[in-house]
Amino acid sequence: MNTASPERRSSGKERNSNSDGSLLLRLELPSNPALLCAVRGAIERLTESFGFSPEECRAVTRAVDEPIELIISSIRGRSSQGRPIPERSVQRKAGLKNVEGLEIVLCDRGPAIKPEQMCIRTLEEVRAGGLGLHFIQESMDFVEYKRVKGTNRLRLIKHVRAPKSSLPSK
Amino acid sequence: MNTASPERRSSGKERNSNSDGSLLLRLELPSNPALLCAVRGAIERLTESFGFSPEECRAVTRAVDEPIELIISSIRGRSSQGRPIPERSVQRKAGLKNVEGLEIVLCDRGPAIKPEQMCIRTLEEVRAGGLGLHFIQESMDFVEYKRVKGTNRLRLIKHVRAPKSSLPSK
Amino acid sequence: MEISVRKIDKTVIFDLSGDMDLGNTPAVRKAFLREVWENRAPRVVINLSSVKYIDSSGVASLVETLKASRDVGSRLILIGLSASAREVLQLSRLLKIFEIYDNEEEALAA
Amino acid sequence: MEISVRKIDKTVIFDLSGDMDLGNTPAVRKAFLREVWENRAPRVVINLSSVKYIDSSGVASLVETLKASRDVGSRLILIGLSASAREVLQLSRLLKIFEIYDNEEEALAA
Ligand SMILES: Nc1ncnc2c1ncn2[C@@H]1O[C@H](COP(=O)(O)OP(=O)(O)O)[C@@H](O)[C@H]1O
Ligand SMILES: Nc1ncnc2c1ncn2[C@@H]1O[C@H](COP(=O)(O)OP(=O)(O)O)[C@@H](O)[C@H]1O
Repeated sequence: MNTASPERRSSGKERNSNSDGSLLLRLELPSNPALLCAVRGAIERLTESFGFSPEECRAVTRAVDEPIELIISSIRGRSSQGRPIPERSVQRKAGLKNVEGLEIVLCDRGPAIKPEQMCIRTLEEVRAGGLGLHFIQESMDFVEYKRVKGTNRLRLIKHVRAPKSSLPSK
Repeated sequence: MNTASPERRSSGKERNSNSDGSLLLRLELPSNPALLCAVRGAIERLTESFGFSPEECRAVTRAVDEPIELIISSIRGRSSQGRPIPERSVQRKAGLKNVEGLEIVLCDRGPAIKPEQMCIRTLEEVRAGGLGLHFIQESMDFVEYKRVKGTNRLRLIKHVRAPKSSLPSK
Repeated sequence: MEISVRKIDKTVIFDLSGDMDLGNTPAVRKAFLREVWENRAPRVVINLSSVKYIDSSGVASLVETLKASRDVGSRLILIGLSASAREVLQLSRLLKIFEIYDNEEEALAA
Repeated sequence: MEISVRKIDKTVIFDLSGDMDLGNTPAVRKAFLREVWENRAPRVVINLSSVKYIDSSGVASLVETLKASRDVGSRLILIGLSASAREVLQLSRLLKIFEIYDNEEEALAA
């Protein structure tokens, strides 16, 4: 789930930023779709406070909600695998990167994602499904997927373009 | 921070319920007031999905927000102590209790709360301050404060009165 | 998410409220499809004015309903789209595929 | 939270938007008190119509502003209270202490 833009992928700063101690908020939840609303509520308000425009707030919220739905579906066996898998937790970290954007890391211990599942379908034909990944790519500036020691890690970054108000320092 | 009602306090079911595995959502955040909005956003939406009335949703949100503010203030030394204390994390757990209510446990590693800080002031005189605890008591059905091994634990419970929709089971 | 169904003349109107997401789209989808297949109303209106959020699974259920309604020869109309719902259909390149009106009045007159 | 100040004749109007909580009440309180003390306008209106949430520290800053305005002999009026803001003032038993109107028109006519 890497972006097409290579200069973003090679940015060392971005690659390490989630371990720089700027953790803002950590959310842990079982793979229950009834909790999606709470995650969206948190992201909606957090993005507002970062000075993102209303459109950007909705876009980031969507880009966080959709992969959690994919994770829940894959863990619950609603995905292509078709078999139920024990439920695991989903974590979300949001770190502030030099007050210029929001970084979100989604971790889950569900099955690894196969490369063929990661391709975005063309939107030419009218059909249901295959939209989640597209929403994520369209909404974020940087998207990266990694499997590390049995954990799927999806990193999402959105830059603040015209900061209206910056997050007060601690 | 115990409720005045003894039958609630002596309810063994309620006392143990936060360890019964029904964890819904865990939030961890540094004591930064800029994150209060995200916590409120999560609680607002979560309470909505529990079928609480709009008034109840706002009341629970207030009852979660206010003690986090007290924790942040006390950790940051804005409280009566007047000296800055290293920032610690605040955690929130929300557990579903037999689909009849919402339990929220707030934990922090800030200084212990002194009993004299826990008294609710009379509201007769018009003055600023001393309202946070009052909001919490007014909004929740059960409020309990404990200091366990260097951690402050505040338990809040709100019962669902007229469930409109119940939380879908996993 | 709450769903209710009304009938005005030969038009079936679904009033939805809440968020349309993975937690409830299976139920919503079922309600839509059953109505379309069983009652074959010539016009089906989905009122989204109280829907704050639609995710990709919600979009998918709307697409499936659209296909079913085409199959039985009925018209599917969406009304009351929020900024968020509009964006999601735009992102999915479906904004021009659906028949969309601002409100019920316009949908019934159309 | 964004704060802006307008003047209509001898009335100073604060337009607030966002949430009033611990993160911003120190700044909001300062803005209110400075205006009251320095300019001593005979009437100060706080427009809360775009404020979704007020916490106890927000209530405290409103109470302090009320006291300051009494000290300098000016009238403090709150307008545009949301359900949540009303509940918070009710809970604090302050709903009857403040002069409250629905909107700016009523406040200016009062
Ligand atoms: N983080 C993830 N965890 C689990 N599965 C994922 C993840 N990201 C993508 N997938 C997989 O990607 C595939 C495509 O997802 P999506 O674009 O939303 O299509 P659909 O709408 O058909 O679910 C799905 O089969 C899903 O299993
Ligand atoms: N969970 C908590 N953590 C830290 N301090 C607390 C907690 N609960 C209550 N307090 C203390 O209780 C006191 C009263 O709080 P409150 O009713 O909000 O009054 P005020 O509005 O003056 O802060 C404060 O001094 C605060 O330090």
